[in-house]
Parts: sequence; C-alpha cells; structure tokens
Amino acid sequence: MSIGALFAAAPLIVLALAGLVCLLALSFSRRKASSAFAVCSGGLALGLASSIFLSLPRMGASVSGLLSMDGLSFIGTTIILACSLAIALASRPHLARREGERGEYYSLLLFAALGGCVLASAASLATIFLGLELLSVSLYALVAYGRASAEAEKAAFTYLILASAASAFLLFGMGLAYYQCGSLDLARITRAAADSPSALWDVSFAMVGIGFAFKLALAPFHMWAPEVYEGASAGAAAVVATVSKAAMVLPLARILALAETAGTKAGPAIVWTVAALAGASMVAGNLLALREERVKRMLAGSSIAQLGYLLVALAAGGVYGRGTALFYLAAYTLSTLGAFSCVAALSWGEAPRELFRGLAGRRPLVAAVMTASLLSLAGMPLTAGFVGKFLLFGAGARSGTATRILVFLLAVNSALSMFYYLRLVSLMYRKAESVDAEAKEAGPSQMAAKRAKEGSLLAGAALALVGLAILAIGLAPGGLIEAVSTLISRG
Amino acid sequence: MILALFLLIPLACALVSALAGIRPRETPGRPSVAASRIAALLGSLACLALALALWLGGAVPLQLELPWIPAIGASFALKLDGLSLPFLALSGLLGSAAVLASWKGIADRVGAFHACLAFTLAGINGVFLASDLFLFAFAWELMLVPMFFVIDIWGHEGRHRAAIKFLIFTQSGGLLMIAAIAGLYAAQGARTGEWSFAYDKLLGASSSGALGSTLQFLLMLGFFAGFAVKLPAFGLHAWLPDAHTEAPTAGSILLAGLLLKTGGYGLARFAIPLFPEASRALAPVAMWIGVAGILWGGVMALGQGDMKRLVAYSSVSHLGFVLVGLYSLDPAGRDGAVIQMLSHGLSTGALFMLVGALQDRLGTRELARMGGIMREAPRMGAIGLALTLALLGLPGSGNFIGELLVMFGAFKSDVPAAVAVGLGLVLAMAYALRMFQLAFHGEPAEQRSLRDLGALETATLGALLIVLLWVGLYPRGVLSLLHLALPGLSGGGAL
Amino acid sequence: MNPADLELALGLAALLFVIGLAGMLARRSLVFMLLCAEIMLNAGGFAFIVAGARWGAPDGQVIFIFLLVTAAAEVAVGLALILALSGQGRGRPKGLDADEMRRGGD
Amino acid sequence: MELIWLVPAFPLAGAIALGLGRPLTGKSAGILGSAAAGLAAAAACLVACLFVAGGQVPYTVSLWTWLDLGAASQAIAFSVDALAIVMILVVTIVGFLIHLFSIEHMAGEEGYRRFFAYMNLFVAFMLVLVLAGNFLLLYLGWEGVGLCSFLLIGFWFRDRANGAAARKAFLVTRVGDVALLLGMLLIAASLGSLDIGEASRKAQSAWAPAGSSSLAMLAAALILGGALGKSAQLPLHTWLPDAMAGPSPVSALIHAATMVTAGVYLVARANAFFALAPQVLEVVAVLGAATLLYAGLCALAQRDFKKILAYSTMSQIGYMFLALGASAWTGAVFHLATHALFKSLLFLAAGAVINALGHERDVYAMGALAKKMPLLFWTFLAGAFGLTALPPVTAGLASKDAILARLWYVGGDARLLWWAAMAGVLLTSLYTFRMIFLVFAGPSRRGGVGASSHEGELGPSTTIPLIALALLCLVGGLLDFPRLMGGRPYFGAFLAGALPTAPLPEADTALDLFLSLAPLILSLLGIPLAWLIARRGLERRDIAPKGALPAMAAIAREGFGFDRVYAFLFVRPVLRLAGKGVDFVNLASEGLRGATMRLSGLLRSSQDGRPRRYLGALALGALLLLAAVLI
Amino acid sequence: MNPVLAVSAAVAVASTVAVVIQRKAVHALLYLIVSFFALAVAMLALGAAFAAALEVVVYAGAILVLFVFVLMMIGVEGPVPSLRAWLFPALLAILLFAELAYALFARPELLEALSVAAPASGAAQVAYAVPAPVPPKAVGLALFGPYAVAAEIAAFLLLSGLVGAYHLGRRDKA
Repeated sequence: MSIGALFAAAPLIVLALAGLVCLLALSFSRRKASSAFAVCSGGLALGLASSIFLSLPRMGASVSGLLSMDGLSFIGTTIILACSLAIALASRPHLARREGERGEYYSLLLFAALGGCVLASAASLATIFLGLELLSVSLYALVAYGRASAEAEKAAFTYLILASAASAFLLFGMGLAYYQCGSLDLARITRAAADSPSALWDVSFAMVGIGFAFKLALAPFHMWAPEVYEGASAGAAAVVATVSKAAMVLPLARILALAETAGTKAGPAIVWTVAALAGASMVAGNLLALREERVKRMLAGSSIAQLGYLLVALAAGGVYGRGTALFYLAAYTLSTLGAFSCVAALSWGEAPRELFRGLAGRRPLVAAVMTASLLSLAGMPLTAGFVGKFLLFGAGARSGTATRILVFLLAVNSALSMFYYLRLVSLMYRKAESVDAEAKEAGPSQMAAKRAKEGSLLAGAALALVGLAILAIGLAPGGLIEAVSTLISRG
Repeated sequence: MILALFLLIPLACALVSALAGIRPRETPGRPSVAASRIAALLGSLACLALALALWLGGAVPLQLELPWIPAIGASFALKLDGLSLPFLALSGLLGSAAVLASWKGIADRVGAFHACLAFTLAGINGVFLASDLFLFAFAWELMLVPMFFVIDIWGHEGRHRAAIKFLIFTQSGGLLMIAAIAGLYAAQGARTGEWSFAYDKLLGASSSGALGSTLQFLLMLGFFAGFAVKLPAFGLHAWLPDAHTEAPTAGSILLAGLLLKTGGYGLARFAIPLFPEASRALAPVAMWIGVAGILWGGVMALGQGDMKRLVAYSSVSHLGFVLVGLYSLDPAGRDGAVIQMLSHGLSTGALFMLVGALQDRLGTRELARMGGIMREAPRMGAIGLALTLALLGLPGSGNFIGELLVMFGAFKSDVPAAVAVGLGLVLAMAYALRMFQLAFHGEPAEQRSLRDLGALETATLGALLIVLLWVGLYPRGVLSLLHLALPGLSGGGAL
Repeated sequence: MNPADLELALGLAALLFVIGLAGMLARRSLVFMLLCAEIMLNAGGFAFIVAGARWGAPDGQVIFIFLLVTAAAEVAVGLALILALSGQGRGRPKGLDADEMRRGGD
Repeated sequence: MELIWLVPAFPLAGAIALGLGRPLTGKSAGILGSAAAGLAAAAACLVACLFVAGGQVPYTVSLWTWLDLGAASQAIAFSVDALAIVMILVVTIVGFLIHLFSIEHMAGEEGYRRFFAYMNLFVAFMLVLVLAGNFLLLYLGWEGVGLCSFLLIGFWFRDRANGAAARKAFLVTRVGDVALLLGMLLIAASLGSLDIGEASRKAQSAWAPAGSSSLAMLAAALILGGALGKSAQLPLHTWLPDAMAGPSPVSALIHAATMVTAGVYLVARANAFFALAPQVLEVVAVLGAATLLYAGLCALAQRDFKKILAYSTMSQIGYMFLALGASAWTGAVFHLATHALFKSLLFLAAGAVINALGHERDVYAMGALAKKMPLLFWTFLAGAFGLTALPPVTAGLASKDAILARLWYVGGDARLLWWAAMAGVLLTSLYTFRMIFLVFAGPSRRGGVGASSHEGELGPSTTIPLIALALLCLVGGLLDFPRLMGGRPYFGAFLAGALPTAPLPEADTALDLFLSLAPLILSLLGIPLAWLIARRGLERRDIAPKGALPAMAAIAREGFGFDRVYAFLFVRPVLRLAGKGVDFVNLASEGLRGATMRLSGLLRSSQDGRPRRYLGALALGALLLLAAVLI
Repeated sequence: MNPVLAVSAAVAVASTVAVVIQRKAVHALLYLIVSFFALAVAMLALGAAFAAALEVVVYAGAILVLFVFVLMMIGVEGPVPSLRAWLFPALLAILLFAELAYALFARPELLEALSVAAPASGAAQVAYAVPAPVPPKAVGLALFGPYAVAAEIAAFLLLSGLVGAYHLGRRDKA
C-alpha cells in the first residue's frame, strides 16, 4: 500500500484514529464527555480538511483495490463528514444537559461516519459489506442511545432485525455475484455481468439492490423508517436520515457508473422495476407524512419520498443523471440536516407539531432555518431544493418513457408534499405560546447548564451555517454543479 | 441594467420594511411601522414610475443578460417588450394600491406583511421580465411563498386551509410546467448540443423538429397546465374563490390583479409561441374551456352570497375571456386577451379594495347584510356603480374593449364560441347588477353607521378608474405598444 | 470439482436462507428472530464459501470471516438490546414479544 | 361645422358637473341640468341651420381613433346627415322640454341632483348614438342609454321592486345588444369595416349577388335583434311595462320619446343591410304588426295609468316597424318624430296627474279630473288626438296616414299588414279614449282622490313644456302632410338625402280619400265603444272578474304571460344552476383531498410498530422484485 | 455427486427447520449448533477447511454461547406459532426459494456442464478448471495481504459493536 494511497485514504485514517482517541479519552475520564466531544468534532473537521487537502489532489488513487479514492468518494466523504460534524455540534447541548452524559455517543458517531466513508469509496464487495455493517452496527447503538425510553430500544431492535435481514439479502446477492464472476472487484463484476448476462446475474443484482433499497428506505422496504426516526433521538435520526443515506447512494452511483462503462444494458424489466421503486417511494413517503402530527415521523416520510425523487435521476443514468443525483443528494442532506438540527434545538425526544407553534416569535433563528430547510425540501426557489428539483426534472425528461412518467409523478408528488411542509411552516408563524420542550426537560446542574450553554452557542452557529448554505446553493448553484460534474467525469 | 431595478427595488423595499418591522410588540402608531408602510409604497410607486418612464420614453425593447448558472446554461436574462411593459406598469400600480388598501387594515406584524407584498411584487415583475426559462420558473415559484404567507398569516377565518389549497393547486400546475421546461431544455440541448434555457434559443425548438409531435404536445400540455391553473381555467379554478375570499384585501388585489395575469401572460409568451402546432391542435378545446369558464363563473357568481366570493367567481368568468382570446389564435383575440387582463386587473383590484373597505366598516362580506349603502355613502356608491359597470363590460371601460376584441377573434375562428361568449356578457350583467343592487340599493339590512370613503381611498380608486377609462377610450395606447412585441410572439405564425 | 455439487451447495444455501426468513416472519420471540437472522446471514456466508470453492479462491472464505465478525457484533448489540428490553430478567421477562412492540398510543 | 361635438358635449358636461357638484342643492341642480339640455338644443338647431344652409352635405367630424378592429379602424367620430339632424333635433328639443318640466315635477325628491345628472347623461349618450358614424360608437351610445334607463328606472332605489324593474330592463335589452354586437362582428369580419356608410356600400357590392345574401340576412337579423330589444318589440318587449317604475319624466323622455325608438333609428340607419335581406324586412313588418295588435290589446286591459301609455308606446313603435318593414323609411322616421312629441306630452301630463293625486296610478281610482285640471286635460287630449290620429292635431294624423298609405301601395301580402294596421287604429282609439273617460270623465271615485288636489299649483316650468308640446303636436304634422289635403312632403324630401325614398305612385284621389278616411272613421268609431268599455270596466273594477271576457282581460293585463314563460324557460333554470353558489368543481377537488387523506390514514395505520409486519413487507417486496427482474 | 455434501446438506436443512419450529429457545440453540456443524462438514467437502473450522469455533462456539448466556439471564419461552401463523411465511419462503432455484438451475451453461460434453462457454471452462481446495494458508495470506484494509475495518466493526453493546448493557444508570 503506497504512501499516495495512504494520503488518499487520509480521511478514513483520521476518522479511525479519532474514534480510538475518543474511546481512550473516555476510558481516562469517564465523566467528562466534553473531551470526547472535542475529539469527535475536531476529528471530523480534520477529516474534512484532509479529504480536501490530502485526498483531493490524489484523485483516483486506489487503496489495494478495496477503496478507490475517486470523485465519487470525495463527494461522499465531504457530505458525510460535514453532516456528522453538524450533527455532533447540534446534539451537543442536549447531551451536555443530561446528567452523567457519556461520550460513547461521539465515538459511535465517528464510527458511523467511518463506515459511511468506507461505503462512499468502496470498490469491492468486501468493503461495501463491511462499511455497511460498520455503519449499521454503530447506528443500532446510536438509535438506542440518547433517550431513556423503551421506544428507543424498540426502534433500535426493529432496525437491527430488519437491517440484518436486509444485509443477509445483500450478502447472498454478493455471493451469487462472486459465484459467477470469481472476483469481488466491482469493475470486474460489472464487466462480467455485461459480458454474459443471465437470470442469475439479475437475481444477484436484485438481492444486492434489496439491501440498498432497505437502507435508502425505498418503498416497500421503507416501513422501518418512521419507527426509527421517531424512536431515535433527534441527533441519531439525523444520522440515519443524512449520513447513512449519503453513504448508500454513492456506492450505488459507482456501481451504475461502472456498469455503464462496462456497457451493461439494463433490460426494460430492470428499468421499470427501479421506476416502480421510485414511484412507490414518492407516493408512500408523501402519504405517510401528509397528516403526521409528529415532526420526526413526518421527516421520515419526507426522506422516503425524497430518496424516491433522487432515484429518478439515478434511473435516468448517464453522467448527467448521476451528477444530478449527487447534487440532489447534497441539497437533500443539507435540508434534512437543517430540519433535524432545528428539531434537535427544540427537543431531543418527542417532537410534536405543536412544538413549532409560534416558533418565529420565540426562536427566530431556529424558525428561519427550519423554514429554509422545509422550503428547500419542498423545492421552493432561493433554496438548494429548487435547483435540485429542476435538475431532477431535466434528468428525468432526458431519458426514456419510464423516467418521463416518473417526472410526472415527481411533479404531482412534490405538489402534494407542499401540504405538510407548508403546514408546519405556517404553524411556526402563527400567534400562540407553547412551552419549549427543552424548558420542560429536567433542570440540569450548574455544570451541565454551563456546558449546555457553550454547546448551544456552537449549535446555533452550525444551524445558521446550514441555513446560509441552503440559501447560497439556492442562489448560486453554478459552482457546486460544475464541481460535481467535473468530479464525476473524472472519477 | 434598468430592468434589474424592477426586481431590485421591490427586494430592497422588502428588506427595509422587514427590518423596520423587526421589533417585538408592535403598535400601529410606531414610526417603524409607518416606515415599513412607506417603504413598500415607495417601492411600488418607483416601479410604476419606472415603467411609465420607459413607456413614454418608448425605450422598448430593452434587454439585460448576466451570467448566472453557466453550468446548465441558465442566465439572468431580462427582456422588456411591448407585452411585458403594460403588465409591469400594472404591477406597479396595483402594488401601490395594495399597500394603500392595507394602510389601516393591517396592524399585526406590519413589517413582515409589507415585506411579503414587496417580495411578491418582485417575483411577479420577474415573471413578466424573464426571458430565460430557468429564471422564469424561478420567479414563478418565488412569488408563491410570500403570497402564501400573506394569505396564511393576515387572512380571514378560513385562511390556513385556503392558503394551502392555493399553494397546492398552483404548485401542481407550476411543477408540471417546470417539468415541461426541463423537457424542452433537454430535447433542444440534445438536438443542438447547446444546453441553454434562453427563450430565443428555445423558441425555434418545436418548429425545427427537435421534438416529436407527441412530445411537443406533452410539453405544451405541461406549460398549459401551469398557466391554466394560475389563470384559472374552468375545472382548475377550485382554489381561486377560497384564496380570494380568505386573503386580506391587499392579498386579493395582488392575486386577482397580478398573479392571475401571470397565467395569461405565460400562455401568450410561452405556451403558444413555443409550441405553435400543438397549440393549434389544442386551440378548439382551450377555447371551449374558456367559454365554460365564462359561463360557469358567471352562473356561480350569480349564486354567491359573499361579495368577495362573487367577485372571485367573476374573475373566473373574465379570465375565461382571456383563454378564449388567446386560443382564437387571432391577433385581435390576443390583443383582446391582453386588454382584458389589464382592465380586469384594474377593475377587480379596485373592486376588492372596495369590498375590503366595506368589510372594514361593516364587518361583513355578506350581501344580505348590506344594502342601502348608496344613500349613506354616496362616494362609495358612485365608485361601486362605476366598478359594476366595468364588471359588466360597459363600452367606455377597458373591459368592453377586451371583451369585444376577444369576441372578434373568437368570431373569426369559431362562431359558436363567440355566441356563447355573448351569453356570458348577459350573465355578467345579471350578476354584476345583482351584486350592486343588493349591496348599494334598498334599505340598510341592519342598524349601523357607515363612514364614507376617505380621501386616500377615493383617490386610489379614482386613479384606477381613470386608468380603466383611458384603456377603454384609447386602447391604442396599449395596443400600439403591444404590437411592437408581435414579431417576438408570432411563434411559427401561430398568431 | 463436480459442478453439480456446487449447484447443490448453492441450493442448500438458498434453502437455509429462506428457512431463516420464514422463521423470522413466523416467530414472535425476539430471541428467535435474532437466531433466524443469524441463520440467514450464515446462509449468505455459505454461499460465499461455495463461490470460493468454485473458483478455488480464498476470497470466499475471507468474506466469510468478515461475516463472522459482523455476526458477532450484531449479536452482541442485539442481545444487549434484548436484555435492555426485558427488564434484566427480574420477574417475568416482558417486551420480548415482537407483537407487543406496538407504538404506545397512535 | 366643427361645433357638432358641442351637442353631446353640453349634456355630458352637465352630467359631470352635477355628478361632482356637491354644493348644487335645491332647484339649482335642475336649472343647471335644464340649461345643459337647452344649450344642447340650441347647438342642435344651429347645426341644423348650418346643415340646411350648407346644402345638406353630410359630413363627419372625427375626434380620435378609438380602436382597430381587424382592418377597420374605428374613430370616435360624429357624422351628420339629414337623419342625424332630425334625431338630434327631436332628442334635444323634447329632452330640453322634459328637463324643464322636471325642475318642478321632481322638486323635493331625494336625489334631485342625481336625477338631473342621469338625465343629462342620457341625453349625451342618446346624442352619441344618433350621431355615431360607425357601429362601434353607436354601440357605445346604445349601451349608454341602456345604462341611463337602468339608473332612472331604478331612481327610487330604496324600493327593491324598482331595482328589479330596472335590472329587467337592462338585462332584456342586453340580450338584444349582444345580438347587435354579434352583427357588428359579422360585418367587421366579412366586410372589414364598421363605418356605417362604407359598410353599406361594401355590402351592396359584396352581398348583392344572391349567393352570399345569407350573410346579409344574418347581419340584418342580428341588427334587428338589437333593435327589437331596445324598442321593446315582440318578443323582447317584456321590460317596457315594468320600466314605468321610474319617474314620469323618465318615461316621457326615455321610454316614449327617444330611447325606445332608437331601434327604429337603427334599422333606418342600417337600411342598406335590410334592403339586401328582404325576408328580414318582412319579419320586421310582421313583428311590427304583431306588436301593434298585442300591445293594443294589453293597453286596453291595463289599470295602471302609465302602463297603458307604455303599451301604447309599444304599439306605436309597432307602427314604425311596420313602416320599416314596408321600407317606408321616411314614414317610419316621421312617425318616430311625431310620436316623440305626442307621447312625451301624454306622459308628462299623466305624470302631472299622478303627482297631483299623490302617486295614485290606478285609472279606476281617478275620474272627473277634467274640471279640476283643465290644463292637464286639454294638453292630454291634444296628445291623445295625436295618438289616435284625429284632427285637428296634425302630428299623428300625418305620420300614420303616410304609413298606412305606403302599406296599401306596397300591395301583395302587405295588404294583410294594412288590415292589421287598421285594426290597430281601432284598438288605439279604444284604449286611448277608455283611458280618457276613466281618468277625466265620469264621476269622481274613491272618495275623490283628486278632490283633495287640483292642478292649481302647477308652476310655469311645468306648464310651459306641456303647452309647448301640445302646440308642436298641433302643427308638427304639417311638415309632411298628405297630398290629399294639399300637403307637401318637406320632411321626406329633407330625409331623401339620408334614406332611400320610393315616391308614391300617381295620385288617385278616390283611393287617397279612402286611405285617409278609413282610419279616421275607425278612430271615431272607437270613441263610443271606448265609452262602453270604460263603463263596463268601472262596474267590474272591484269584483273578481268572471266569465270569458274578464278572464281575457286579466290575461291581457298580464301581458299574455310572456314574463311567466321567460321565467320558466330562462331565468329559473339559471338560478337553479346557480343554486346557493355551490361549485361542483370545488366539491370535486374537496373529494380528491378527502380521498388522499383517507389513503394516507390507511397507510399510516399500517405503521403500527410491529417488526414482523415490516419484515413481511420486506419479504414480499423482495419476492416481487425478484419476480420482476426474472420476468 | 458428493455423498458427504448431500448428507450434510440434508442434516443442515432438517436441523435448521427444527430450529425454527422449536418451542424452547435452548432447544433451538442446540439444533442450530447441529446445523452449523453440518454446514461445517459441507464446507470441508467444498474444500474450505479454514472456514469450516471457524464455523465451528466462532459461530457455534462463541456466538451461540452468547445466546446461551442471555437465555440464562432471561428464560425465554417463545410461544409456538399456530399452523395458520406459519402459512404466510412458509408460502413466502417457498416462492422465494422457487425464484432462487429458477435463477440457479435454469441456466443453459449449467445444463451443458451437467452433461459430460466439453463445456461450451469460456466462462464454464474457467469455472471448472480449478479443482484444488483452498488451504488455510492461502486464506491467511489473502486476509492480511490484499484484504488488510478490510480487516482493519472489520476490527473497527467489532469495536463499535463492543462500544454499543457495552453502552446498552449499562444504560440502567443513564
């Protein structure tokens, strides 16, 4: 393994070390999680920096054939690390306020990020599987973490059981693929599949696809999402909604890219199946969110639908399609991150809609960012979501009948989604006084309060940053679009 | 660069009034409140002045193009021609009217309110100016959100539901339109290899055979859906009565006076020129949709007990004329449609202002609870009478010119449609007179003391009426300008 | 090596896989669900072994080892969760019935 | 020559001044209004003199270009020719007199100023109508007078019934207007011009060949539709009787003298198109005759003083249409002019009577007023003689004679029309004298409603117009007197410049004598019959009518139930459709919303937190996915 | 046709079915151990000795023992589903298996391969040219050669599992 490869893989290494340091810090001072927090956020920031300054210049390096540090992986790493950082900051105040807070949370967050990054740059079945499992296992713990309620554990267990079933599908599919090709390398596999197509290939891809679809919560593999989002703490839900989604989209994009370069002809059956998945997800997600009174569940529905939208671009295929998908991924993660950070700022656990009534009067910043995020998710102009949706339309309209139908569905569905997004927005601007949930939370000790205060300062900064990013991308998306397209075409 | 002002001024005013408004515990008398009001007013007046200056200066056509998102070939391209200038002037005028109309009515979160108004105006101006389809879609969506807030925060009883309904309807249309834009962009780009949203570049797409006839028809339908919902065409108008009724006065003025016009403008500017063949295929159907709108809107207006709702349905009826005129694919019809839009904007805007004034004074919009206003408030009565006459398209009002030209265009392309439109005129008279007599004639329905219109209101309404009369007696002022825009619009000789 | 054997072995893997799935669907006890999950994963691993045998390559077994690691981790977390859900064996173990995991009040 | 625009400008200015002039109170408003009308009259006379002096050359004064309709560009332009001169003279002079009358008549009414503003506005619009050189401007005036009629019928708007009458008038005429509008569009579309003269010329060249005469017929028919509406001819006549809800001067000016005759004017104006469509002309004649008889019968059965006059107006206009139908253009216009004189006189007198009786309008409640109100009686009598074409009043005599003679000379089927006209003559004298007997003769009734008041307090501004009009009636006919009595057709000659005239065939004294005497005799015959009817009516006025004749009378009083039929056919269906304003489109959208919500509820209820269920979904999804890819 | 493989397959299937339908979790565990042993034998027959050993040592030896500990802490008496409860799962499983089997066995080149005739497609040639079993050494070399990075990741996987389990285990004091 060459030095270049080492540099290229710097983000992963940084994350891994940060995770270890975090654990060490914990084992030395059990009671002081602030050190863990510092290590975690520092590590994530460092990883971000390293991915920009170390691995970006060495684009295309391959780490012993298992990880390929190409454009895709860069995009993925950046998104994942940024999201994790924001989440770490956003969850700080609550964790700080909790008596006897322990830092495992941060180490788990780091591990999850690591798994995500591995997935984002995986070039082999082995790394895909391991990255997926690393991410999942950390997520199980994270979901069950922060909240002292049976709901969290139930959610975690549900997640675990379903996820292991899904990853069993994934594993079996991989096995079949390996059985036919004799190599774990994605490029080889796609080539082999292109050379000698067979029913078994379709099956193996389908089973792998099931694994992915589950993680992306595409209908009908979506049913875990509302439970988990609701049961988990705001922070953990944010991880599920952003990091793990991004981490799953990238290998998908890579596989599709490789398949295209290998010249695989996706039969109509495949195309229509994907289209059906996308359509079903849009409809199911929006219908689930439509009348939801609990914001986290609503966001779950929203993310189901959003991933369905994203699938349109992937189904459209081509460099343009993938680029669109990744741009939309960025927009989606950013907006969802904003929304969840706002939820986290209001309540760590239950988040009923009423929590947001008259928010604009009480917490203008939170209300503003929440508005921006929701409008972005709804695809309104001035926000990243609008550009993303526009590109989605373009990508869908470019290719065949299936995606054109999807475009129609997309239009109708996003019109439908207006209902729940804007209903929440309007709630925030109504005149009504309802107590903030965090005010209800148990009065913390002086120490914890101090920590919470400094934490909330950082959290506020992160929040504002996310909001600004949404608007910035919405106003001048050109740079991002170009960056993405160049990265893909190079990777 | 002047054109950018049409967007910058309102945005700046929005900012100012928003900042002026940001203070807890507002009380109507506070200077900051007045500041935000004045800022919004000045903004729209400035737009109006600018438009008039350009008009009188004869400085059309005028262009501005700045790079925006080269990656996808979208640019910040504005183009001012004879078609957009009247609408810009209208938006300035009605914008000021809206601010004035809410001078007393709005006491809560004044800054935010005027910010929303100005923001909406910016979006509307953008729609009227954009010559880049991405920018157009951007502006098109941009005006929705502040409008949503205007209805949702400052509206009447059923505002929340009405606001959502408004948004979902317009949005489902708008998204279909955006999808069509994207499709057109994709098809044209795939053919020429030049990815661009520029209007002029896409204008030739359908005639150059970049699109198959089915695709062209589908894309045209996408555009049509977007604009038909906004117009609103018959069958898609369910959102309009609620939105108009529940919105605050200023909101209703902007909705009826401007937002609906963006639909007609879009049809005239985009849907028909971009897809001439497909439009020709659709035209007979579209005309009869328009006729249905005219008749059904009239019948519904005849049945309403709520004055605002009645006016709303009358809008449905009047904008049916626009659809008929545009899809008669005849120059006269198109002129008529434009005149009709302008004069409908003026008359209905003024009418909503009047209704708002009535509601402020009587606390009701129910016709049954009015009556006898003519005696108590003669000024109100006179203006109400004048507006009623405009509503029923009396010669001399702009509405007459619009309806006449539309009927002329319809007559040339489809005589039965023209006859049906004639029936619409009778209906219009029926509901207009019914409204007028119920509200202003007879004896007062209940004990009350009624203030007549104040000087400010009278002046505003008078101004609107005078413009309306001008359009009615000297429509060439508009038409000659409009004909400057003809070459750009005559997509494939469709018009 | 006889291809028929490979096919047979793959068939076995598939069979185990679906049996695990069936059990997971059928059993309400969390412990049993976890067991069935293990069966499914194991079947997947076995598929890899078969594939490795087909190509005579070590990759299959390597993946199998990773699978073992995964299984260990998952089982550890899963059992921890089960323990947390059942009030640590004090009294009658509650919450171990999957169907009792209905959301409180919808 | 350019001062033609002054004619409509004066009343318009007056209207604006009155509309804005808050301080104008008391009589000053009336005086201002009358002054405006008077100035208009003066200007009209001046214009007329200049016109005659200038050798009767038609000319057009164009103010500004209004609108380009297709190829035709329409100007706001006044074109003056003989017909226009006649019309403006009638309008301004009669209008002025009526204004004058109103100063006192309307004194003390609420909205005195409003009244004169509306009246002035009406005069202005009417002048625009008659001066319009192109159809579009004509249409502007056309709708304008309709508006004023609406406003003035509903002048006493506190009573909703008046408002309803006003609305009805405006709506029914609008139906005709739309027809006219379509006709204009047809002309503009197929001839490329709306200038009346030019269009007529083009029509003669383009439509004269029989091939395209269907277009001509259509155009003529549509124009006729407009005319029928305004002139309250069958079948668009139902609004006129109700229109009597307005003040009497309004009835005199609008619903007797000027506006209702605009239809006649229109047909005369557009004679070229009708000439190209003889079938339509026949329709005109037949409708005229029908209205003539129908209205006569209705008038005979009315109890409301003003409604009698209203129906009589209808039937007189029927005469005019008859004349038009027989292409006796000048005759029609002449009768229009004379009718304007005597009918406005009748209305004014009647108004005065009604005022004097404290707004009592039931003729059965009047009577024996001849002695109480001699002036009103004599002036009314003068008008009545004009109406029944009896000497010595020349107005009606001359014009009606001309029409009847023309009908006879046309020959053929027109003979039938002549007989109808004769029947009309009889009817006219019947209802006229019935009215006179009931109102002025006989015993005073109802404890003498009239007894309380007599005309003593009539001031000059009331009496002068009455007398003036009476005198005009006396001499008016001389303008175009039957040759039999040594008359000269000055009027016809004057109009010859504007309207086609067919000279009567060679004089045949015997026939002329017959044609002149026959109506005279019939009218005279009518008087005693009227006396009988009046008596009979008096006896039965309070008892519920029994037997066939009273039943007939009741039906006739209702105008033969046209209102009911129209309500059943048009009004009620539309209102039922409107219902309470419930929009099925809205209902549909709400339904869609509900369905979506229910669907979402269904989906959410499937999310009940049981992992096995989710697992099942997963497995099922996997099954389907594999099946999909394997197929 | 390798008898050892066949027999072990039969045993594995039977014992797995037994696992699924047991009433007591402990019995199920024992049956699972049996099925793992059978699978280990099958692996041996396929020449994957190292994997077989790990199957016995880690899976049967370690992971299942973990289960046993838990079961000792909480005596689970999983209610046995009625036949009706089995209906849907069984049906689903059978259909799924049918699909997999179809994909596995309904392939032309396999039929060719089954017939003794020379393999037609190049893929088949590659496939059946290499008979040799894979010795543990090769596995080890692979694991710490090309797959070293993966091994590291696996280590972190275990670590995160550890952290998670540890945390969840002592959450009572949280």
